[in-house]
Amino acid sequence: MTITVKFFSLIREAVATEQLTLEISENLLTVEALKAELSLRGEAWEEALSHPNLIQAVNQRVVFQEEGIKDGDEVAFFPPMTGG
Amino acid sequence: MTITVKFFSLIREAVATEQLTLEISENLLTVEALKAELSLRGEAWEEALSHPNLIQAVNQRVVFQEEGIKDGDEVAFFPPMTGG
Amino acid sequence: MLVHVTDRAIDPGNLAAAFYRHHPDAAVTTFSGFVRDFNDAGQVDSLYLECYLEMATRVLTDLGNGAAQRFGLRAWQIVHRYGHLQPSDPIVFVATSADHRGEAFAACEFVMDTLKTDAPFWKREHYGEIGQWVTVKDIDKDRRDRWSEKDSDQ
Amino acid sequence: MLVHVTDRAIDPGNLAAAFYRHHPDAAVTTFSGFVRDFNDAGQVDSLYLECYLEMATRVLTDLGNGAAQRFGLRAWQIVHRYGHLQPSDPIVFVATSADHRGEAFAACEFVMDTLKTDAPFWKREHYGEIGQWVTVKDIDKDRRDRWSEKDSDQ
Repeated sequence: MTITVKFFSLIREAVATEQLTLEISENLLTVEALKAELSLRGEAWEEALSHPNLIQAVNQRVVFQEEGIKDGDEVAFFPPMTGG
Repeated sequence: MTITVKFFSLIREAVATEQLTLEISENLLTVEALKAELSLRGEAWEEALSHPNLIQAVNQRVVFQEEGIKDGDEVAFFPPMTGG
Repeated sequence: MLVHVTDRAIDPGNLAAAFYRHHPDAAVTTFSGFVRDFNDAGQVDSLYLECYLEMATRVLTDLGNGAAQRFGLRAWQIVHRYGHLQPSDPIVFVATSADHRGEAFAACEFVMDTLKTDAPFWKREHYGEIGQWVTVKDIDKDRRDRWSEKDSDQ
Repeated sequence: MLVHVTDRAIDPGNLAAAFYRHHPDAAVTTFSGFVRDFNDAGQVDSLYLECYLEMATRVLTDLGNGAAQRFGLRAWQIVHRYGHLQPSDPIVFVATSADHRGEAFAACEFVMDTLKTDAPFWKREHYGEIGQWVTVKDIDKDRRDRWSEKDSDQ
């Protein structure tokens, strides 16, 4: 299945990536599993994605990392928001 | 001494008077005494000026009826305010 | 002009635009109240707002200065209409600016809550041939008193 | 447009003027936040506001609709800037209207408190050659949490 992954702010800088389009196996069922998979890309990835304040969103909604992923989903990783 | 007395809203209507310029004796030392003096003008005056919610101001500041009056003062009587 | 009490129409849009332009402080709040076309009894056709003009200007000036000191405002403005008004006409405009939004919001609401019961205006609502002076609402007294309780806490 | 997220300059004066004109409801509140030229560390020369655009529009729309339902609003609007900004540039504009001022004020403040921590924007402040991501302030978390406590009281 195909998903889009986006990174913002500090996390974007740490992994030097704004957006990925990923072909992933059907076994990758949750955000948590996706994080583990992406962490294999190197130390910077592992560190950024294990940050205790990391926020994850699926299809533009903030979710717990146990949230499921399905084909076509948009997943995003970012630090706490500072709008307004 | 000379004072100005103003009436607003319900009180103005009850006494059918917007404003008075009064020559009063030096003995009329307080707002309370002025109210007693004006109440002699008739039942409508007595009733309006004895209203439990009556507010009095001297020189545009809300005061207790024990407040003193001096030459040139502006005294006003009105019901609770409903601005905004 | 910090305080303006007038029997001419007021335009909160223009007032807000000017205030925002002149005071781009970190946090800027504006409020405007408009004549309702309803009250507890039903339809309201028009409103007469009586005013003790000299005292109104004085009370609103003291109120704005007090709010500025209490909430650390950078700027403020209060504009109040009196005279004959129709439903949807603006009655009052208040603007406050501060370094933080909590202060800007609180000051704006404090000014509104206080002027409702402390500024010398009296509303008379008209429905057809009937006119009736508006009495002070308990909620307005309660809202006013919230701020006094905070005073005594300090 | 109820929600507008844009990298073009926004004009809270014009926005307020239009909102007041179209929604002369009994009680109308507007708020605008502007870029500070200072922070805890000193001077700020410019601000970069990063945005997750699709999510921002969605979060702000949900937030406005939620506020409308919770506070019984008659109308609301949220406009948020992103991109490169200078001190005194407007960042955000929020307007709310209701039958009573308590609801209009509370809704406007609720929207501001919530979007500070829940809308996907990230501030990076620049001073000279130095740039630094702004971290969430405890006061912003506390202000956000005030509204959740009220939720659970109900």
